[in-house]
Amino acid sequence: MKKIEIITRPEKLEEIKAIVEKLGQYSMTVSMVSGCGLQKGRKEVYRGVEVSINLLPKVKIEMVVGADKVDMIIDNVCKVAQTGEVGDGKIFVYNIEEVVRIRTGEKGTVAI
Amino acid sequence: MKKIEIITRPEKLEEIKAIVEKLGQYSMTVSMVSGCGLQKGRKEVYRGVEVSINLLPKVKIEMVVGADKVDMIIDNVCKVAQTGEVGDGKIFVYNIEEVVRIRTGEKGTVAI
Amino acid sequence: MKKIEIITRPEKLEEIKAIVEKLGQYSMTVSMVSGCGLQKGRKEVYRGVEVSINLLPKVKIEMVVGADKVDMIIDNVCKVAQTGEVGDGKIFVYNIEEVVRIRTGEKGTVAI
Amino acid sequence: MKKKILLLVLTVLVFVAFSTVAFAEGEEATYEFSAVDTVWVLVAGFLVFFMQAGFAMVEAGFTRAKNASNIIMKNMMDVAIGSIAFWAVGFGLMFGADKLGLVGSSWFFGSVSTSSWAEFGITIPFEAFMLFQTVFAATAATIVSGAMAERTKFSSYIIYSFVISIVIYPIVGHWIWGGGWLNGLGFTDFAGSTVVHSVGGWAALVGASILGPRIGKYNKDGKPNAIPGHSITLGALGVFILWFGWFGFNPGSELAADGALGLIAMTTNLAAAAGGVTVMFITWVRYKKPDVSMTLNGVLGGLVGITAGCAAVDMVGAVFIGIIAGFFVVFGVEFVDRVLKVDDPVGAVTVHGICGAVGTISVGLFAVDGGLFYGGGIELLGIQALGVVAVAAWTMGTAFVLFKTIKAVVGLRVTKEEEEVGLDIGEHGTEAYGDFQIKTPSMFI
Amino acid sequence: MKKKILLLVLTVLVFVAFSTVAFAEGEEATYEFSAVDTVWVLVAGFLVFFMQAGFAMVEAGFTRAKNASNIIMKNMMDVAIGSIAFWAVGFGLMFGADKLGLVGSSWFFGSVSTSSWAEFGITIPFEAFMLFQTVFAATAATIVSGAMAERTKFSSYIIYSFVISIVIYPIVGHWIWGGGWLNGLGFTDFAGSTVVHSVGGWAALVGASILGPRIGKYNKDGKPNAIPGHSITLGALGVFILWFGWFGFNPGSELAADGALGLIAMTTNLAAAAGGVTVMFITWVRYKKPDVSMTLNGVLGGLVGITAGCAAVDMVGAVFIGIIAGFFVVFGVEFVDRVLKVDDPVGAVTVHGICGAVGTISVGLFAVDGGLFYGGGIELLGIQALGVVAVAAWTMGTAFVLFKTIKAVVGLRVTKEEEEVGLDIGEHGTEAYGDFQIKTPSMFI
Amino acid sequence: MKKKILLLVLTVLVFVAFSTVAFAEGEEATYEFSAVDTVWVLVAGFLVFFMQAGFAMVEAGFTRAKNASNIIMKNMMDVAIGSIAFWAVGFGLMFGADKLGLVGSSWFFGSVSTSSWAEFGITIPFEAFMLFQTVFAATAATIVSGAMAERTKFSSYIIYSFVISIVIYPIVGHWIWGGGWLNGLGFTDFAGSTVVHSVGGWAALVGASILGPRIGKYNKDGKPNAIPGHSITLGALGVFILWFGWFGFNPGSELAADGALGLIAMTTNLAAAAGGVTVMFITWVRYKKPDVSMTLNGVLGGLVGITAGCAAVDMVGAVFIGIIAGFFVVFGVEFVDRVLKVDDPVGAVTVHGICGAVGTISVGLFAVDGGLFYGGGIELLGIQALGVVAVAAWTMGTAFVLFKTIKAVVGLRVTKEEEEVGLDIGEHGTEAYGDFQIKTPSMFI
Ligand SMILES: Nc1ncnc2c1ncn2[C@@H]1O[C@H](COP(=O)(O)OP(=O)(O)O)[C@@H](O)[C@H]1O
Ligand SMILES: Nc1ncnc2c1ncn2[C@@H]1O[C@H](COP(=O)(O)OP(=O)(O)O)[C@@H](O)[C@H]1O
Ligand SMILES: Nc1ncnc2c1ncn2[C@@H]1O[C@H](COP(=O)(O)OP(=O)(O)O)[C@@H](O)[C@H]1O
Repeated sequence: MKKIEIITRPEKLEEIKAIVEKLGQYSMTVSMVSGCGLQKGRKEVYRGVEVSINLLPKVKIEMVVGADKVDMIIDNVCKVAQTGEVGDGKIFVYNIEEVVRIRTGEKGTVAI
Repeated sequence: MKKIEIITRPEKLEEIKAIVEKLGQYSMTVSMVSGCGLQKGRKEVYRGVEVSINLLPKVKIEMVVGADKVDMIIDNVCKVAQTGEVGDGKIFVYNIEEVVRIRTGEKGTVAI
Repeated sequence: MKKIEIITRPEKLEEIKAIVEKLGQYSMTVSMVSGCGLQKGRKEVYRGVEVSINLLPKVKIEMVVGADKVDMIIDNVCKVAQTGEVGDGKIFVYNIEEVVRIRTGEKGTVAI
Repeated sequence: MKKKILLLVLTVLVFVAFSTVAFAEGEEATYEFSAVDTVWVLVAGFLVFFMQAGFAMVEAGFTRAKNASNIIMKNMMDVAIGSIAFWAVGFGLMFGADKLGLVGSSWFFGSVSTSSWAEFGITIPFEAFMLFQTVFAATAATIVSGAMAERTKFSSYIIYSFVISIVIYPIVGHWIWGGGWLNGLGFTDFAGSTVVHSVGGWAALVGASILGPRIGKYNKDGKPNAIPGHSITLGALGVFILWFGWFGFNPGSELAADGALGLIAMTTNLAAAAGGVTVMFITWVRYKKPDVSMTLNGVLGGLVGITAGCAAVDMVGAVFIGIIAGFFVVFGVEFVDRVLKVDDPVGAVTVHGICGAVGTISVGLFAVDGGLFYGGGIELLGIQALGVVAVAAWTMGTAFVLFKTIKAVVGLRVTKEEEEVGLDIGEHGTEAYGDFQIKTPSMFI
Repeated sequence: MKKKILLLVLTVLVFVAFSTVAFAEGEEATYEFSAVDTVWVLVAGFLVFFMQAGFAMVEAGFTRAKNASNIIMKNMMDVAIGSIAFWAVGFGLMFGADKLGLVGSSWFFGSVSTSSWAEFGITIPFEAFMLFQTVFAATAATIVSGAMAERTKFSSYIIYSFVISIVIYPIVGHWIWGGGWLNGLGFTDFAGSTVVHSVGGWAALVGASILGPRIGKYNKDGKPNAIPGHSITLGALGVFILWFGWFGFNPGSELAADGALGLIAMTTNLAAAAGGVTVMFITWVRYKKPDVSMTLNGVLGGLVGITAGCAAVDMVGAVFIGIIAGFFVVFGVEFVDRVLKVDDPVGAVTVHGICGAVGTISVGLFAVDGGLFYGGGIELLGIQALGVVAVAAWTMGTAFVLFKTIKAVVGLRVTKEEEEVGLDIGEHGTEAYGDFQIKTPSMFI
Repeated sequence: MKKKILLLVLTVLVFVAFSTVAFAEGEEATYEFSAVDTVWVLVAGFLVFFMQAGFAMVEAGFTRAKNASNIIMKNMMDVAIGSIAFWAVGFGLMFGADKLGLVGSSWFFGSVSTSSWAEFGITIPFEAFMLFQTVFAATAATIVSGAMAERTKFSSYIIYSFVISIVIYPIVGHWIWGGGWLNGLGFTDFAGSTVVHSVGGWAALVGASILGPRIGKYNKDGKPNAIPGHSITLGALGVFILWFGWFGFNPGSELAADGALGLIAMTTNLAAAAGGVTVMFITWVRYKKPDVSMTLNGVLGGLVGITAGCAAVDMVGAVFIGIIAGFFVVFGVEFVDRVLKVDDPVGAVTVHGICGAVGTISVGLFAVDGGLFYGGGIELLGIQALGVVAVAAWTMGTAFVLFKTIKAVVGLRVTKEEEEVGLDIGEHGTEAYGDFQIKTPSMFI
């Protein structure tokens, strides 16, 4: 079992959600984060003083899936999330040792 | 060392906190997330337009613990967090390769 | 590839950001979390009723880096984030199995 | 069901409407008109109207984000329903032709005949007086929403709000301001510490105790927990608005632009200030740090306290009344919270009920003319106490019957699930702050 | 470019300034002065000014956090630019010497000669009247910002705001209040359901439809999505402020402190209340839960509706007008959203345009003197309808030309990227709520 | 310690209370009473009172969420403590019997004898005048809280607030409005550009510079960083409230309902508008995007600027004064921030101090009667400049002694830890926005 963690532009959330649902993946956990990377933020002027905004809003989407589905999901997500500009973000994959569904107590792959 | 990540209903946070403290686990990191899964959200009407709320508020609780305590904690958390309705959430377990306590620089199990 | 997850005092974020940039690490993802540990919170009085604040605001900084850089980064972060008081927080290290840069589709170490 | 109610309401309106139109026609104005008095009373009435915004902000700010739309909606409906109900019936029960010193019996649906208005003997058009009285009625109604916040069913609240505006408040009003029995005894409540605020406060007490505390307010051992509000800035804005509006509430109650207005404005302002300063110092000593939301309550307590006597006491007396109200605010809130164990999220029972009573009685002590401390003996004091008790009894009695009936018939409280997720979603299918990340309560308690 | 505009504006100002100073000097006041009327009109004008705060809060509250600074800035500029433009030119076009019943032609830059003012025949100084009219003009201007919120370029909005204050509104104003042709026909719009609100509402309709909907508002199949506002509490505060301010808007339009003020205040209040209550019940039946933001619109609809007839109808009529406005609010919002497919984030077209028209026509039905239901026949009704149509045609026509021109010359809409990230950052390089964690919209839809 | 202070305060109050009651009795009113003047001054006073809500919202909105409760509390205490202090002592120092043109010496604790009031020669009750003056005093006091926000100890602030209301402000007031020496010279400050705003602004400058900048405001190389406020919507609401309240501040200062009111209201409005528009254009050109919070300051700058001359200049002059104030706002804020390196989070020094001085001097240029540009020569200009300098010297001198003393005795600034975690938790043990997820500042800088 693997966790796919997608960090990308907030406005892409809905499209990503739609595409993974088509792939049969309905479960996910979403949170707002701030990030920096190659994308360097902007400079703005506030009351005459320059401000550099170097952490930009990003959305983090976490999905725990069976190991076999990882590549397919990654490929599809890349497709919709790609704009080609810096700031598109990253996908990280972790190993998950155990999954428990709280409602039933089921463990392992069935619990995903 | 393992990380237990619990994603569940926000109103269960306090009970979970209480039960793991009884088990001697005092440390945790908590954040608010939004999630979807089998629980499909609600439909509401806003100014005459239907809105489907499909990401619901959840709380994410992260605890890094010694490998030996994982099962005990999971069992107890399941007990208090279970309502039997969809939306109870999941517990994920990850392997942690290293833990450092910033205050002292200690590493490994003692640092948990 | 490893993920370094730092949970520490919010006011240390900027110093940590500065030091890892010196080490050539420009990418990170930041979020606000609440935590408890050895640091036990405060007691306040609100309208005559005692309130114990037992989850305190912390910042979580996530960086995915090549395995070789982990120690160096940890050491340096500890240096700036240490106050010696309880509440300094923890650093956790995870293994990351795959990294994808969404913009280009690149995978693995080059994508970090 | 709801469709039928709607139809019914409309039919009744149509019916009465046309029957009253007849009344209102064909007469000539004969009361003595003063332009400056009319301007004064109207402007004061507008300020009192604006207090509704203050109540809405205080009550929303002092409760949680997940219930903010609901409390706003309750406040809005207090004015809207109250305005119509009071115009239709309440005004007549309050100021119409007296029956046995207990209730008025004419002037419904705005049908005030010119001759009867001329007899009333004030120098402004009856509609201007009606507007002024309408906004007072809405104030009495809206006090309760704060005490019953975060757990009351919306439909039940609507019923309550209708009943208090249409009958509970107007009858007290008649006793004291409409020529009723307390009026006859010489009871002094210039601008409504008792008529308006205590009525609201006692109804709030009864409502909140029948309703029970919010989930999580009391531990199993009865120890109260703090449930902080979601926006101190909005709460404070509300208090500033209320203080501002009180300059209409008190000086406006003179109903004429005469030489007394300045004194009334000064006593009002000094009592508010003294109430706030007193509470700030008490909480500083008692809780180690000056408590913000309690200090805001202190200002309101001072204002409620001076309302009865604002025209009867001097400026020094006003400062003392403010100080006294300040003490009652702090210990009143603790008393309600810990001894009565009634969960009153915004302190409405203390601020309006207790400080209203204390302020009314203080007139018996501080009135320049008749007050005990000014050599006036205890007669006035006795009458004031009698009035306070009578109004408390009437209000608590009727409110008890009202809330018990509502509880039995439609239920008073939302479900546990709805309370947890918040009344905004439960009752209105909406969120007050859709764009903001809300924390779960346990994250800060 | 911008520097040049700045210079140009300054030069023009300087030039006209000194040419008008000459005018304003050397004459003696000869109009009949009434202190109480002056106090009344000024206080009413201040209340109307304060409505700007109400509009700002409603519009900001009902839209998203990422555009809050921008909408605030637009509202602020409506008053600021409008005040100067109306003083300089608009006031003269509206009230200056009549040309052919179409437009005024004197009194620019405050150059009102004492003798011409004396002829105007009211009992307050011309500057007091000018202040009162200025805040009305600003109201008409500010209505549009809500409908065009969250996607309009700031620079284009500034141009629009300038043009409506300086010419579109004043000309309608001249027709109806300045001695123009509709005035001559007996068209009744006491405080501006048509003059102020419909003008704003129709301009909003044209602007919003030329501009197109916000990204994400309509699905490919044309189904509308809900885009909830970011702060119901601020939105509700805005409605309370507007209701409060309307007590200046309507009773103030009497322009004198006479016996009619009380009735006007009461009709205003009852219609607002009835509008709110009606919408609450309709949405409860129709959408299962009482809708908060729509109910707030209902109050405003009632207020807009009564504005034309507040002095001409009785209290019963006011309740009916409020109820009618309530129905039009609900079905109007749905109509604009679903049938016209015009994206109006705050409901401005419905509240101001539709309810303004409905209220104006209602005068023909409910006017005690001349209304159809009161035996007055259909003549007044016809005149009212004619006025509504004429003003709609003029406003939509000029607004169409204006917005199309702006679109062609400087562009009307921000880029897709800017709209997504928010106009606060895009247009002003700032965030309204820097300290708060903002959710991405998709997290709650 | 604190208990003792409390006791002491109470004792003093009781003592003086009863000594003054005696004074106030047994006399007959003999001043000439005008109902309409009284209504006017009171309503104006209420509007000025409401400006406190405006200050609270501006100051809270322009600073960070973690200090919002604290700033609210400071604003509330400015009014509360100020009201009592000014009634007790300040009013007497300001308007009591003159000593050497420097200070008043009677009328303490409201003990204004009827005969001395009749001599004062205005047509309203002394309490109405006192209320009007009280809210002015509170305005002067509250200006400072914004400049010293986010780092000042609460207890120290309370002491400051008490001292400015009880002595620093009243003495300036006596010089200019109470029959003192500047009054005698013909110095013109109609509504208080200098008396109220400059006093606040200069005290703010001294306070903020003794206090030092907030942590993180300046880099080691002295480069300033921006620390954005937490709620532009509340800040803007505050500005709208202040603009609204200014219609009481300026026209109310006429102290009678005469024919000048209209002009004063118009000049006030035009200067505000011109200030806002000017700053919008300047920031647009200078910083590429129109700056929201600076534009809001621009409106306030225009208002402060016109306050001295609102009754002495014509409408064209008012527009120019607004434009001039706009320029001073932008460059003043930059000057204070970069050259003086004084950290003034809300721009209070610039808006109240600098624009107050500029506005006062502008009277010497634009006064229709005596202004340089209107052929009046430089005499008035010289007197205006002298007054500005004298008041600045007095205020800065006394404020310097005051703040240095407070710093030495109780300390002026909170600890580094407390400043980082926020004054809400540090000083009051509370959070202003308990339900919202707050970001750490570094997440957006
Ligand atoms: N190595 C990393 N560790 C943690 N987060 C990262 C890392 N690299 C990128 N991110 C996250 O992804 C976001 C986008 O990264 P960026 O480098 O701008 O994207 P791109 O590679 O498409 O140019 C960042 O804001 C950050 O939140
Ligand atoms: N595979 C998954 N990956 C990530 N998050 C998940 C996954 N499954 C569930 N979740 C999280 O758990 C929450 C509850 O899931 P749900 O399926 O409704 O619970 P249950 O299994 O009890 O019915 C979701 O809202 C989501 O945040
Ligand atoms: N075992 C753990 N699992 C998850 N989070 C932890 C753990 N230990 C500490 N933390 C996080 O680190 C923060 C600081 O921990 P604390 O024990 O107070 O620090 P210190 O070890 O320096 O005294 C906590 O608030 C919590 O968010």
